[in-house]
Amino acid sequence: MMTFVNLLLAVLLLALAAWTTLARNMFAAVVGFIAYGALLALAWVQLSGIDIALTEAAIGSGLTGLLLLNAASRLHVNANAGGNTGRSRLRVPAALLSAAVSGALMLCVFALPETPPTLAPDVAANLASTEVRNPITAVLLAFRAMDTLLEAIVLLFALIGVWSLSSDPHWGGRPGLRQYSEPNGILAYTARVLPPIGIVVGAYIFWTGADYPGGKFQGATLLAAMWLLVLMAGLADAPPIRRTWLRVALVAGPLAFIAVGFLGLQTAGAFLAYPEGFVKPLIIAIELALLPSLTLVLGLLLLGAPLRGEEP
Amino acid sequence: MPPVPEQAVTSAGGLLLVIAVLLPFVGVLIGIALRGVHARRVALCTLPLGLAIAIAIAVTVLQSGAQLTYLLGGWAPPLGVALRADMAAVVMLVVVAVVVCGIGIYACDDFNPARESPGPRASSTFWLLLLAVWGSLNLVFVSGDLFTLYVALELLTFAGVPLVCLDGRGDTLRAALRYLLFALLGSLLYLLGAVLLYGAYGTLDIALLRAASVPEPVTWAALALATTGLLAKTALFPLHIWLPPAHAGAPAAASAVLSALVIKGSWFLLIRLWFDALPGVVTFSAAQVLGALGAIAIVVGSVVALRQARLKLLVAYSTVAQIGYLFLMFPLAFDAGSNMLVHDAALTGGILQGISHATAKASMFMAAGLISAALGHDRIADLAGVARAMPITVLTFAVAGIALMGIVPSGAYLAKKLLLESAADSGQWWWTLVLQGGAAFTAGYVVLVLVNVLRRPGGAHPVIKRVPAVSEYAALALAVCSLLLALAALGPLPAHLISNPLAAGELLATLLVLLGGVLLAQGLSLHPLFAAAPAATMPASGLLRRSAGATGVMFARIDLLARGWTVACISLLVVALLFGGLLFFGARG
Amino acid sequence: MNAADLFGVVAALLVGIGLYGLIVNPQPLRKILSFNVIGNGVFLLFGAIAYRGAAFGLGSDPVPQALLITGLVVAFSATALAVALLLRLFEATGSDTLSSEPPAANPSAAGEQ
Amino acid sequence: MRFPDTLTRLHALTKADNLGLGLVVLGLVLQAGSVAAALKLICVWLLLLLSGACVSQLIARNTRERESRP
Repeated sequence: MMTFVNLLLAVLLLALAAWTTLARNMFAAVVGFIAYGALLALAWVQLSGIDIALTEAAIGSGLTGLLLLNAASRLHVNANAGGNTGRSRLRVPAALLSAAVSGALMLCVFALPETPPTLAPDVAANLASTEVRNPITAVLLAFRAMDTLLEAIVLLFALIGVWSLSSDPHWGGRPGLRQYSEPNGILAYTARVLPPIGIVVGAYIFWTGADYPGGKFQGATLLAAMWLLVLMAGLADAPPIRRTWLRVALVAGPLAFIAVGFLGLQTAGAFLAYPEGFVKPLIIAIELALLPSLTLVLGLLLLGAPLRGEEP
Repeated sequence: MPPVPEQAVTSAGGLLLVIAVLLPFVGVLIGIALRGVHARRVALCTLPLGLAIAIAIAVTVLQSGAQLTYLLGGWAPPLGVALRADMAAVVMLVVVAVVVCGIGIYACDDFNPARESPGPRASSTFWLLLLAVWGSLNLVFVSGDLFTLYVALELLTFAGVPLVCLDGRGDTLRAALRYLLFALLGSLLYLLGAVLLYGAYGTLDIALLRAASVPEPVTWAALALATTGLLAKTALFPLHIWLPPAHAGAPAAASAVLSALVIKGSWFLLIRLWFDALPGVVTFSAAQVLGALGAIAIVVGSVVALRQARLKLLVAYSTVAQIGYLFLMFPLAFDAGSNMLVHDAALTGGILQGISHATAKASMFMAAGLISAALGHDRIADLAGVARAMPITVLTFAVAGIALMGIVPSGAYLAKKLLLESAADSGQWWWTLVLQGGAAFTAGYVVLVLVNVLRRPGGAHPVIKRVPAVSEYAALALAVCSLLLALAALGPLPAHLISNPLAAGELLATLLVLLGGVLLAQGLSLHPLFAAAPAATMPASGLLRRSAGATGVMFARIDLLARGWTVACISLLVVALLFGGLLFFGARG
Repeated sequence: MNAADLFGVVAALLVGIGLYGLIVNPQPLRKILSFNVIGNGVFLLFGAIAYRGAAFGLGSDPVPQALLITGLVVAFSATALAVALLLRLFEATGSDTLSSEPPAANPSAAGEQ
Repeated sequence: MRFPDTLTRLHALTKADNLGLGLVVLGLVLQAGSVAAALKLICVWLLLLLSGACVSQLIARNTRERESRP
């Protein structure tokens, strides 16, 4: 039964991936990609990665899909723009080489060692000392906390890059296009009803992350989605990026993370170490500090470069 | 200095590594929070602090004689992440700090938010990106974990791409998008390699991988994929798709960052991978092919550089050639006895080559930028009279050129010496030809530019705008640094490498290189070097010059073809499969 | 065939499909989509490797799983930057192709005299 | 093609969405270990009902506007 479900998933995934790459219409390709992301989340469940499934659904399929859909609609690309001539003779070598790489990888999959090397025992042995019960949270915020810190910085760097793409007159202005919708329409209605629920769910996902699948990224994505929904319905406008509160809120999370790291130097003898007995509270404090920063940065990355000046 | 796997404890002073990485990042964060005018101030405060920390790390490592290690969070690998600084990392940390400071001083006036010209967007963003590049590079140098290195590479890419299109013109935006997409493909291939290594050995720590890795199919595939990905990010020919157009339009300071610093990140990671993580997996033929790609890059890059009409593009193509130079150490460091790559004179030479390129190329781009800013254009044929108007800048260009050529006492000279010695020791005489030929090519384009700037101006004074003196001196200082690197390196290196520059043998070698350069420039450049009226079109005179011209056009075509997206991606996959095959069959044979 | 091997093979195929799309699709947005497909392939391979390493009551090796979350976020950042760049390019030039070279960078243009 | 235009396709989709999912949730509720889990499942269903209704409204409106344009 399990094998059958997996096989079905595998076939569907490959079919949708092929559709995404080969479909003639841009919109169809993007929609295919979103469906593909949702299936991928199921595949992660099958590989017992509930945390990854949540992240994939939220970021990989959800936010990325939204980003691409928005781009496709702004480019309003006609379906067959790519029918240019000279390249067709390179299609065959491209296909052959891609297939060769694929084949080599497949051989690698079967050439992996019989007894798989794993760090699971190490994690299990040290999990108790981190006071959290979700092993992935332990890896993300204790054993390899540096990667998580860098990941927050990656997002900020991408945001600097995106903002630097505004045109000079709009520098410092509001990102994205102003959205209008009927004040009593269904979208505005949803944008009023859904966010309170979304915020509760997002906070729940965030809170439960210490012990069960979930965490700051998945929670932040939900919160960002609620913010974007409100913006989409035209109930509020994105803040101009020159606002000091916005900029301070963006960097507060990572700075707090670094501060806790140096606190560990004093109290536990190493950067990013936590004193015994305070591990869980500190981890939750870091996540709590990161949550608003991540929510903002995810939302702002989706909105893109500033496109408008200071107009109301 | 090979990393010692047992050394899984934090060493005294190891915290400096954490600070070296985090200081620029904190600078970026504060810069974001304060925005605008303050970004420049924050950056200028961070520069000396970062330099001081880099020097402190160097002093600590030199005093203790062992590498620095820091276990983040107190967790030892494989569960945790370790930061390590061996001699190579220390050298890179210091040189990058010096170059960043030089670029910072140079750009002080260009990217002043109070001024009108580039606008507040470009000027505040530039400073954030400069710090971002710096922090990411420091992370690349000291991180001991392949996944953290992946994140570092991506940080470097995200910081580098916006630098390309700071001016927001369509051409540069297109170049930036090409760069981003190609670099992302490169990092994915690298990540794929790292993933396979984890699957095979259950760790991503470089020191642990060194102990655990054995030559087997998964490891070969991983090495081939990761190598190809890193070559794409380093822009080694034929994977230089993004490099020339990116430099053509970027501001000079940004070009200096991209050419001198950003590509060094992936290059250094390649050294880590080949020399430190998987030295026993590498085969002789794979190392030869990596060197051969370098040799091709030297020839194609140099010929195309000589064919350029614009100074900035000439310098950009010379970067394509110099990148090739950086890969010649791989075949030379292969030890046939133990069948692995070893840390020896060739590696030292290669790293010296890398740092002298970092300093010299940064100052060359700065000089080109100053000339272009002063004249309002950078057409090589119309540079007459610049030498008299901007003597410091022309001196900078000349000094940087001499440093790149490898004339005593530059760092490149010492590097060349070391590499030539290893070539002789290992009996790989063919690399001697490449090394000397590369120097002649470098001499060629330096002479080409110098002859043009030294010309007497035909008409009015060519300079239309004054450039700030502080920028001129910053560029000169970096060039002089590059020239004097050999003296600094004398301490740890054997003294016999430096010989009297006026001895007959040395003088003859220098003259031969210069002569070769003059001949190449005369034959290949668009306008003959020594002609009365440079701007006038010359009829193709003589069979020799005509055939040289045809060769030049052919190379330009090859370059243009190689830089097409489809062809570049196909070359990428071919290179990956080639390396995979060489590793696979090389180990069997 | 167990789940790890099955999804490992799927991952390898996804990488191949994505590579092909990245090479032959002329529109940058499609290239960005293909980049995501390759990325998913790489991540899925890592997931399969993690699943092989299940031990000590953990359904899967948690270290690669944590790295995967980081990887997904990095891939999202990359996509966001690429999309922003593409939109700006479209806004500035009205076209969204990668192919046309700036004339100054074309070395053969000034080559023949 | 059984459903020629967008509106009829939406009509068909909502059946699968609302009723099908409802039945799936009902099945899961019976298997749920605790009352809290069962309540969560029902909440999920209600949320999906809400979003489904909103989205199909939006799609339908969009279609109508597009068709009324020449």
